[in-house]
Amino acid sequence: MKLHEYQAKELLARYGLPVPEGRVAENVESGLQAADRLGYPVAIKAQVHAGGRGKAGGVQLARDRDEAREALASILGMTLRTAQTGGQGCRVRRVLVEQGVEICHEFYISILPDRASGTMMIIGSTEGGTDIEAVAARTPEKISRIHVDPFAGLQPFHIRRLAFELDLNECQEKQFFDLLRNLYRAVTENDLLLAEINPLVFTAADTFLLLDAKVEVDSSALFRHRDLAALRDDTDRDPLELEAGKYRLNYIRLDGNIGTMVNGAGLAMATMDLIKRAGAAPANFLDVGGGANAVMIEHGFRILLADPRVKAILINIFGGILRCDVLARGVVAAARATAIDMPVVVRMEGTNVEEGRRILAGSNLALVTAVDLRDAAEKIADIAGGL
Amino acid sequence: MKLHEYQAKELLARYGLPVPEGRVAENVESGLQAADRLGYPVAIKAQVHAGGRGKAGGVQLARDRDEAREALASILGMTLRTAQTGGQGCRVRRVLVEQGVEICHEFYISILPDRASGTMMIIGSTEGGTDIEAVAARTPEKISRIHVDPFAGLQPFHIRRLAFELDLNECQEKQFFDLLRNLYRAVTENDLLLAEINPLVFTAADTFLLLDAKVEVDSSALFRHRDLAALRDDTDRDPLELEAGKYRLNYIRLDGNIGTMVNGAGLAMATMDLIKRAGAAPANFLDVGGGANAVMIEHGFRILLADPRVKAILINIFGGILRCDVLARGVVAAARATAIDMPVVVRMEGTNVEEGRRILAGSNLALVTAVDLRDAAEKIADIAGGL
Amino acid sequence: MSIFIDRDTRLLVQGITGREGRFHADRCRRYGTRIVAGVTPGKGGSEVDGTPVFNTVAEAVRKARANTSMILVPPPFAADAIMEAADAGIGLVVCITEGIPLFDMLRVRSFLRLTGCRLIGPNCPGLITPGVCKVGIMPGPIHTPGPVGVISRSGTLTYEVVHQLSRHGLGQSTCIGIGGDPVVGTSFLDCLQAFAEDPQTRGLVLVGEIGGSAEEEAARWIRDHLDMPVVGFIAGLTAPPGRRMGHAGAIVSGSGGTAAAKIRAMRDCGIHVCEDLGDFGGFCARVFHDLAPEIVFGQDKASPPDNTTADSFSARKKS
Amino acid sequence: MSIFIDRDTRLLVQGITGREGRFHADRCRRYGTRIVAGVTPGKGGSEVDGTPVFNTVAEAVRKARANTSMILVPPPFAADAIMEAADAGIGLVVCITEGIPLFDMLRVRSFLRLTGCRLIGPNCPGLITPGVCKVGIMPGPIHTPGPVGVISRSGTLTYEVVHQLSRHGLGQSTCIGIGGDPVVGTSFLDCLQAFAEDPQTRGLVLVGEIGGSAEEEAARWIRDHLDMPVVGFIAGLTAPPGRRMGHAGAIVSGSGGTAAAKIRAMRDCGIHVCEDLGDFGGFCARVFHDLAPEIVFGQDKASPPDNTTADSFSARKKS
Repeated sequence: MKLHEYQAKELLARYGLPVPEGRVAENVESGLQAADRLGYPVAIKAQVHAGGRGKAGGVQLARDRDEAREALASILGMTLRTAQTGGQGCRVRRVLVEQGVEICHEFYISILPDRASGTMMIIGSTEGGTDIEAVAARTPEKISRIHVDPFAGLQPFHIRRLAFELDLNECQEKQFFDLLRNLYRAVTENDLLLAEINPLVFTAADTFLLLDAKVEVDSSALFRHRDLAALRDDTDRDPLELEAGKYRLNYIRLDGNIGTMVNGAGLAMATMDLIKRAGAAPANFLDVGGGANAVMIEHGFRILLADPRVKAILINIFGGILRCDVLARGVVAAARATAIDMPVVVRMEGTNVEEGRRILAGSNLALVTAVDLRDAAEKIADIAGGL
Repeated sequence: MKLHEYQAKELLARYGLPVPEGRVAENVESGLQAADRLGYPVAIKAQVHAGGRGKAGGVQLARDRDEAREALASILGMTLRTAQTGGQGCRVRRVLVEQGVEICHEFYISILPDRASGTMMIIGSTEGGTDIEAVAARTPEKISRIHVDPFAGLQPFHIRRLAFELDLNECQEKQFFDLLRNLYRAVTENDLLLAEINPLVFTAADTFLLLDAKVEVDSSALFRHRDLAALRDDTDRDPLELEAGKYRLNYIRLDGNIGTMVNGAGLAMATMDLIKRAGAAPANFLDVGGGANAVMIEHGFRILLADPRVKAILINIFGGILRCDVLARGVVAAARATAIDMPVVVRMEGTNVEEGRRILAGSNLALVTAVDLRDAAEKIADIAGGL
Repeated sequence: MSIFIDRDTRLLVQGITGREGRFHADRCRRYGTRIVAGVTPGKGGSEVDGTPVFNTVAEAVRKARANTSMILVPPPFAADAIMEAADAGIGLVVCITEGIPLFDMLRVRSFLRLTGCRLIGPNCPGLITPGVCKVGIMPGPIHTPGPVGVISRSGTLTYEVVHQLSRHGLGQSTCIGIGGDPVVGTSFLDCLQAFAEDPQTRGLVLVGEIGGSAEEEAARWIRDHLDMPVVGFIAGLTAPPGRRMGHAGAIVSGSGGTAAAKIRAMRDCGIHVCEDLGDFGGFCARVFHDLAPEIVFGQDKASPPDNTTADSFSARKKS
Repeated sequence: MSIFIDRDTRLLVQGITGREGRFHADRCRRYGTRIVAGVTPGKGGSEVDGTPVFNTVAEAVRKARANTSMILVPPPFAADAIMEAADAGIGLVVCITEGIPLFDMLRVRSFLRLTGCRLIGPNCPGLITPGVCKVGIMPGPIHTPGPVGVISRSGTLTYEVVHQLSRHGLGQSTCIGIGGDPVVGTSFLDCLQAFAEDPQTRGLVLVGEIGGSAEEEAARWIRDHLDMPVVGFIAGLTAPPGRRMGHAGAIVSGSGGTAAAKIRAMRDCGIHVCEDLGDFGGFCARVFHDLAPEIVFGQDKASPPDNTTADSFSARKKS
């Protein structure tokens, strides 16, 4: 779960990390009041869950009240389109108004769990304020990576090594020790999958300041962070994906017209691949879970049907623990309840499969039964060809 | 470094651990005032660095003011002799006056680093309030040992396991989780070599209480615990051992009459053994350090000569880094400065040993040079035989 | 022979008094697995379907000599349960639980490195040695004993693959689902090394998916060390980049972790990659027949591949 | 041959700019050890006696290809220094520093278990392969190359023992002081296992002292696994119980850790225990002559045992 910049900074400030003074505003008037109180110049920054704001005009500097009003008016309500928002973009409802800062140097610092090595990774660079992936590709020697064992925790030698690699002077190094310790603590105590400070600036006042902060929380760990769970902002998310989430269904919208419903993520992906391979295009990824039941199937149907692009449906269920006859009754009930008006190919396999197929066949619904995956792919391809 | 009970309880209370209300007193009047304020009954407990106080009369219960006065008068100023104090005993200068408690059950809990396994060990028993080593010998099944990796730290399963092994009820278990977590934190954050709660009582008021607490701090770690370093109380220690400590000499008084001075602890022990084997008795262990120099040698001489039982001295130095000629000059200078009036056997070996022997021989002092260890042992035996 | 579990497996189920725990313990028991104990704190002294329940794993190890544990407890308690098992001397822990916080798993992994315990999972279906022992939640009847080892990151996709193998007369030595989380206890590589030592296993099936680089590493190891035919499959050719596809580990980031890259790496290392899941069993039968004919049921056998249909599977289930 | 250090040792000295660090680095260099780098944070870019100084161990490893580190930094910084070396890929760390807090060492030990690094010490004289490489603070000239391995918990007591060995014509393969602290990185047992694999080592000397049970464990291992003569010595027969004898680990507690118990355990396991330190060299010469005569200088050799006296040692030093 991503936090907004202002939420991230509030969180990090609680760990003693230095952030610029700032206030959140949802309209021009309150934004101007905030700017007046902070004193000019100010930075006005769109609060959306997407990187690349700056290039898209979502961050503006204002030297005085007039410029601030202009910036606020242009950013608030704008639809921001960046590489990360997708085509539809996302509307700016909130800005962060921050005190301007005189910058001496911009660094890059991030802490994140490194899945491959099972350690915490700290990434640092003297090339702050820019696209760090570009720096890594162009001048890899300018990226420092420190691995920290999660049990051992951050040791002085880790910090010292990074400080030397960033070529910090003595005054900077002393502050850097506390800064990195606090940031590491914030990450580990809050289950952050990412805390990225870009740029971390060293100001004319000889202090470090977290000018921008990108923070992502592990959704699986929200049960122990009620304060963070309360910060969830779903306004930018796809409504169907949100709806699916309510029923613990994994649903992702794609661009095709064949709706799919599968139990298990791996099999769901493989089913999408199968549809593509047969010459059709999947409209979505929908995993109803390895232990899917009739109720989940019904919720799945409703989500699929709510997408107007879906013209046909492929259901692929490998009944393991769940018996196929039970499943078949669920499919029939759900199909009736949702009044499906398009072709549905059902492939089921596993325990009691014959009984299941009998139930589907006797349902008087327009359900097409496939005997195996190859058969299912051929049938869905036939249907897609006729759409 | 051992803490007094009252110091230990103050430390542990800072970690949220429940200790009885109490006050320290150094005379009968202030002790009575404390008892009056706490309300009767009270416990009056001698504050000395020695276990076994109870059996020796150092802990008394007083039901009213008269009993309290009597107890205070008898304990304050008494010389307590327990198995741990040695023959000379130690004088009680301070008592802890504590509120009386109605006890339902007495447990034993201690946390200490286990050197062999390199883990933190938690020991628990339902047989609190007694000599735990006797319990371990008689009924080992009543002792629970939990090993905690110092990196992993205390996990819920550790506490759960101990709670089940102590057969705690639900009400106790809930409190026990916090209690053990806090005690563990106190141990690790303060470099405690031992935190022993015996007894940990469960009271009639349904709460745990640390009735006694024995705490030992790692002397090597005092540099990072200034508050604990300030608690050092050396009044009970041997004055010569204290004096030696000032010069970073390892000195331990024994019962014989042959003073020894050796560089290195292992060689010092082996030299004591050698004296014993030759039929004499060492008066002390004195390790002047692997890198001994002339100044250390002089301090060592002064300590040895301050013990009136010492009738002869054996110096055994293996000059490694330090050259023997330099050492010999140091011995001669120190012998002159301290006006030694007893036989001194010097055995030195290592770099420039011939030059060193020449210096000793030419000193006109009554120094007996030994060519090797066997020779040294024989010479000291001869001397001891003539004493 | 087999890897990790066999006739000597003495299974403990942590969370046996829960709905899922009890259900799957029963399924494993019926498959033939020796379930010697359950653990639920506070329920010690009771029984579940005849299996004694203890308060702690230490007690279950001491009194019931459990050597393997299957964990079905809710995510907030799963990491502690794994560490408890490892600490108590359990040699193999299979954690089914999905949704364990990543940091918990990092700590668990460091903890396990301090012990001699192997973890399979979390977020996995477990593992099965057909006809001998099942420690997991997979449907038992789709499996048949034989010479093919199966390693997979998925659940139902593995069932699909195994089902097709069985239908084509390709029995399995051991089938392992290593789990779909980004941090798992046992990697493809660990399984490969174990299979390489197993005399029963003469062919391997590797089922991967997008995300991470475990498949690439496995492929390189196979090229350098393994002397048996390997068939690979990768799910997620059509997965859009940057989205998490169900499994927490299934995400394509930047140019890394794509299905196409994995397939290329596998082919470069001599692995026979099947791209059509509908024909997976047939593909395997052809590869193994050409390279290691002893793996596939011969013509002279009573039960030629295509007779073992879904119907006969269903019938076998009922009998 | 030898154990742990040899001609390929590329030594880094952590704390080389300190008084002790510089002195001992120089002594090691003069003995023939290749000192390739020093590390002192903030002094990177300078030189000490011709050796380049770096800010971090990682840099010293990268630029000077150090593979072994000797640590002489004050106790508050020693644990961090050890972990830094291990983290940077150093294979062998020798920590001379005395007075490291016990909890620091517990953490260091867990840290090392997560890496492939071996620690010798702390609070130890280091180790030496006579004539080849010295990583420690022992006086070099008392050592002579030969077939006897020496393992000890002490400093000067080891010098005494080695000196007597050399005087009796018993040269050493490698001499290790494992350190006098209660928690050390490398145990007697670890050293024994290494010596058992070393073709040069044909006899062993084990120098123990009161406290702990490391000697007893070592003795049992020797009984069960080692096929060469072993001479033992234990210091502290006259040590009073409950007092710490200099070394933090040298304390007799309860009935455990006494010298008498250790001597008994060693004898029970077939170790030849010498009780008279004054005759240690002679004792060894007799034992090794009877059991493994190839270890002791024969009569036909140019240099019969009793010619190698303290004087000739002294003369050798000067030359």
